Amino acid sequence: MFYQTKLRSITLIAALIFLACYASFGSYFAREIVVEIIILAILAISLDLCAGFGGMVSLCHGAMMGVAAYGFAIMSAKLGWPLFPSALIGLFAAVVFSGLVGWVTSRTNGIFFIMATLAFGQMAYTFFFKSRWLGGDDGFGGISRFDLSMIGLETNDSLVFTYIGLVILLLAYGLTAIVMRSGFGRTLSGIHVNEDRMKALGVNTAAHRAKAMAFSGFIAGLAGIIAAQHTLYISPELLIWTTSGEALIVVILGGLGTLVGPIIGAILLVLMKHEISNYTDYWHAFIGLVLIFTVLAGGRGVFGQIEYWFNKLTQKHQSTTKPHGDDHA
Amino acid sequence: MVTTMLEVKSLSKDFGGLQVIHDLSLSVTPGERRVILGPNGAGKTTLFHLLAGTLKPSNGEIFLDGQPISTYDAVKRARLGIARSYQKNNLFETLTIRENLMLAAAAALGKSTHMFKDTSKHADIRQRIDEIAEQVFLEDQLDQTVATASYGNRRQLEVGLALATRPKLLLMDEPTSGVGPNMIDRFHRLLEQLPRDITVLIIEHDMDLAFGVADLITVLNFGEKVFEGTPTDTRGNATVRDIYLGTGGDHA
Amino acid sequence: MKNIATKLALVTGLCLNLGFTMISTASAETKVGLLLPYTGTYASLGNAITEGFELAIEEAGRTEEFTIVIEDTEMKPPVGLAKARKLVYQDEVDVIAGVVSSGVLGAMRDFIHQSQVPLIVANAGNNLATGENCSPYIVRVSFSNGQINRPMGTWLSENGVKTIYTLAPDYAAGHQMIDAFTEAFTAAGGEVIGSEFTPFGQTKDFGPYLTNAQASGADGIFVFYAGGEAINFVKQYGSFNIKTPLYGSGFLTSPLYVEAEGDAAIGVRASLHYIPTLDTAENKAFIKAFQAKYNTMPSEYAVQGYDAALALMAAVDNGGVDRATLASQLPHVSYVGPRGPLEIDPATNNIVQNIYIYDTVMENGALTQKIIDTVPAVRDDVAGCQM
Amino acid sequence: MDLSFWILQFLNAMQYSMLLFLLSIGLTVIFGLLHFVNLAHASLYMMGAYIGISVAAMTGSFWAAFFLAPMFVTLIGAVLYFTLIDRMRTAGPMNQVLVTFGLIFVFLDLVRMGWGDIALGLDGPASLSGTTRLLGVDYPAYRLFIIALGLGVMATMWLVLARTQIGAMIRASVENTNMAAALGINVSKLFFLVFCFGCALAGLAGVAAAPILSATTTMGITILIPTLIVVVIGGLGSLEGAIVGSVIIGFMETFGAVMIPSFSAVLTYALLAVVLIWRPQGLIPARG
Repeated sequence: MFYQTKLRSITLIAALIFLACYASFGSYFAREIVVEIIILAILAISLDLCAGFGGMVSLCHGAMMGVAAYGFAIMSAKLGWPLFPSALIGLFAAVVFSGLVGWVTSRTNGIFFIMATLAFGQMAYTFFFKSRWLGGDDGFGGISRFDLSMIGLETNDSLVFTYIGLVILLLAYGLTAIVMRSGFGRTLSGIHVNEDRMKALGVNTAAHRAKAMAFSGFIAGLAGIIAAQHTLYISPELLIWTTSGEALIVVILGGLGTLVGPIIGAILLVLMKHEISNYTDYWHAFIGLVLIFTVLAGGRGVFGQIEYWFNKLTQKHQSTTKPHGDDHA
Repeated sequence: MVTTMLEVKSLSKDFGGLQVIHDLSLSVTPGERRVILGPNGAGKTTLFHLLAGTLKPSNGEIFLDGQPISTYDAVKRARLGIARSYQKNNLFETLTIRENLMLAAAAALGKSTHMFKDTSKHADIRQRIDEIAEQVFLEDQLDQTVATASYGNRRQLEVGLALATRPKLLLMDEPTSGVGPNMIDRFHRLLEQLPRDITVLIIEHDMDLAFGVADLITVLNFGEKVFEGTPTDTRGNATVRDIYLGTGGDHA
Repeated sequence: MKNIATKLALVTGLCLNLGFTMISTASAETKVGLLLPYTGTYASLGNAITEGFELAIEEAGRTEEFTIVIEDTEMKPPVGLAKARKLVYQDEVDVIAGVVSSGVLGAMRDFIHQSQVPLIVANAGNNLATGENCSPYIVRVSFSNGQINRPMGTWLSENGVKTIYTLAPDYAAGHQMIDAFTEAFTAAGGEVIGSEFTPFGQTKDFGPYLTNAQASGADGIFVFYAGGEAINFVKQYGSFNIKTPLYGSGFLTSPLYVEAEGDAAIGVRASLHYIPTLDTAENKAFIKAFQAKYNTMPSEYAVQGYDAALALMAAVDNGGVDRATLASQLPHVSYVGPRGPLEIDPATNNIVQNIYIYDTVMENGALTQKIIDTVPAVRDDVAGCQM
Repeated sequence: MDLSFWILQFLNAMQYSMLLFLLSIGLTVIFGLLHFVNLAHASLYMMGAYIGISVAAMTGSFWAAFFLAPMFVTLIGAVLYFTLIDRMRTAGPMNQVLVTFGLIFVFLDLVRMGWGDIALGLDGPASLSGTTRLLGVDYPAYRLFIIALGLGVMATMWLVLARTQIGAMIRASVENTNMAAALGINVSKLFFLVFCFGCALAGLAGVAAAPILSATTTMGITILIPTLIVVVIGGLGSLEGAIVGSVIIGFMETFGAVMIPSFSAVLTYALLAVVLIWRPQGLIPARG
């Protein structure tokens, strides 16, 4: 179950400050990296909500993000709608898509759930890939960023955009944390731990899981809107299952079921990738080895491990949702 | 006016030809404590599955408070007020006892779909947790993780989870299975202190407990009802002695 | 990767540059960003283009004059754009060269146009990039999807092929290639009697499609496939012993893959903008130099990289010293390269070049290309391009 | 579209089904017995193809590659077993998926380092280079060989499982590992043997597919999804399920490509979704 512990609050703030400093004082490319981290972190938070708390390891989170991005881009760039309503429609589309996937997959568990979400995600990917109106695999451009000039913000300035991204990351985290502390979030954890008993307590677990997916779709959708506005361009690449795979690596690397972990994981993965790719084209192998090592080291992830040591040290018995590797296949 | 809380009419269940429950009828009045007795394999737990909705009957009807519920699934029946404690612990193992009760209380109070308010700060949920903890003697163990709690405490929590939903009808499947005499005493007290607006069906092997709390006793054998009567009548009945006490005398 | 050492040296060089010689921007040096995929499906293309590019600079003895910054696009549009921004804002390059996938080009297009940094496209063939979405800052020295295939459509029809069945992967480039072919073929009097697009990246077995194509009774099958799909397609075509002749975009039997295709490639007739067996002095010299440096035959991709560098050097020679002057000089480049006479069409900024129609043949126990016809100076229409 | 057209397409479907079968049977047996979801199975398939190409290049013989490549792959599998698989057996499917997902990346780059980024081909044996007349159509002999190979492996496995002692042990262990151990079966040795056998089949599939499909660095990842779909549709861990699943996917992809090409890209995903909603445990779930 989720608790916003002091350690988590401090880590969250430290991570945000680090990102803000990195973007402000680093080179131009540092901002690009920070935005990449923000997008990946929000997507990973959304996945952590499903996988870490609900036990639903989804491979369609990229698709959830992509549906929002496409929804936003289609409404604004193709149909000429104003930006904010377009973004809302994008988010709404992601919520509907994720809710539907959640609803039809709610009876499946473990590897079957993974495969079912893979199937729906890939169907969405194929849809956009084949859509010639939307440029197929080449995607389309002409997307603009929110006009915030009335509050004095120039979103086309990369630093301003990065700061806005950080604010949205904080909002995504805050919203997810609040929901995970609510009756809804705790019940989701309960379903993960013992679905049968939850049913016996009168909870419609299938509907609950579907709602959790829909909410997760909303958070993933935020990442999608930022991604579309960041590149001002959109292509089906966003939806492909490996995007979800990458988000999963981030969650595992940072710490499953911690919400802060995904942010740490995203920072580590993106920085690692950029550092290593400066020296070798074979950074995939490195990421693979890091993933293997993380799992072999106990699967708690970097933040999860720190939290584990911290809790041991302080001897304060705080119930934290530890990684559950025991989903029934 | 409804005079029965639970009405079961010619209920049958077979698994691929094997009759587990056969033409069983029951009538339980509101507030009654009904004990179900029977040797292993008599179909007691299956009966609970049928009542709770985790199994579908092959035949027959079930009414709760006058309402036909046979077609409802477990979730819907739970919402109508049927709660169940399990013979084998079926708890939220990785969570604390408080969290377990919190989940049950949130579900019962309709708060499990609330998306924004922190459940641990809900006054009525906290009140419910405290009440139940007191009822099942777990006030001091609330922050212990279930996985590390003692077996007895887990049995208490098993009942606590069911009670936390404030059911109309409580199905208790061998609440004392595997616990020592001290603990049985506790359960005895617990049952006696339960408010009378809860109707209770208990499967119980401890005869002192069973006879002590029961208003009426129903005896099952091979899925059929073979006897029904007061504890005194049951004690004196030869058939019951034969089929139950004769074979199952070495009760836990 | 063979040139990993070079890259490492470059990267370290770059770091030093950034650290200690930030003032060097005013010197005569030209800083060029090479934006290519070095990981993922198109890594081999990225490497080939880099090899060609570096060879041209070395050959000209102008390594001192050009600082090369290498960035990996991973074949992902967002990554490509991010790296392009980095090259422009952080490395402050004067010009960018590269871009393999049309998706990456599409993602970069608006940014390039707005930031007014010249881009020399060394592969991505999307028609729109020198058509509807053209830009004075985007010059293409590789090819356009239409350019490669239109000549083949006309040529086939003129050479007695009346009906054709087409196959291509179901993605944007596949559609552009086939559309261009169909248009030209139909205009010349031919008829496309069947057409299929195969799921891109998923299709492993072309048997069902080949059987379909054969059953259509067409005079020929025209296809566009590249990379691994090209190998699979040609080999499977061969194994089915299909009598209907196979024609295609030259990527189908590119020298890069023809060895893996084996005997099945013999007799496949295709059109391409560069053939290694071109009998010109420029090409022979190029091949000799390429083989000396890399110990392998150059592919059309290597030539595209080579020409990107030649075009850049020509623009510098004509007075290009910074972003603006390079951008204005690049569209006026013309020279004779390994693939023949080249010029940039200032109306579209796409290359004007010969398209070669060739057979793959077995000679002295090795597969090689035999040119059967040359369609000179193929120029794209100004399809909606307004500079 | 005459009869011979459909016969050709039927053979195409068979050929693809058998290739999927060779891959999925190894994956499913490993799952059925070890309860291990080995995503790296697809990487072993890729290793089979690349090693096969190298062996053929060195020896000049396809058959040498055909026999040696599976052995090398088995060796790789054995190393994996002792370094990772064995210790991950009780770690839960989630961790297994993650570790073997990591392995995919490692193998991807190993292949890029060893063989480069350019797609490679492997020539089939000269004796199977032409076409053979069968059921009134000319069909590539090598493809017939793949069909025969698949059917042969299927029949052999059937016989071994039904008739031999080791087959009985495997069946017993699949149904109930604890019971098997109680009966005195050396379960861990059996696990290792079965794992090696699964790896050998993956290598065999790789080298057998190489003459039809080229070897690329992404071949492992692209075959992984269809293989997983076969196994999940059939029922994880179920031998019959793997057979049924490969035949369904093989035929559906082939005839989908012929009859409704514009949907063929999503056909398998749609089928997977439908099966998982309708029968979440697959069509023929394993007992065990």
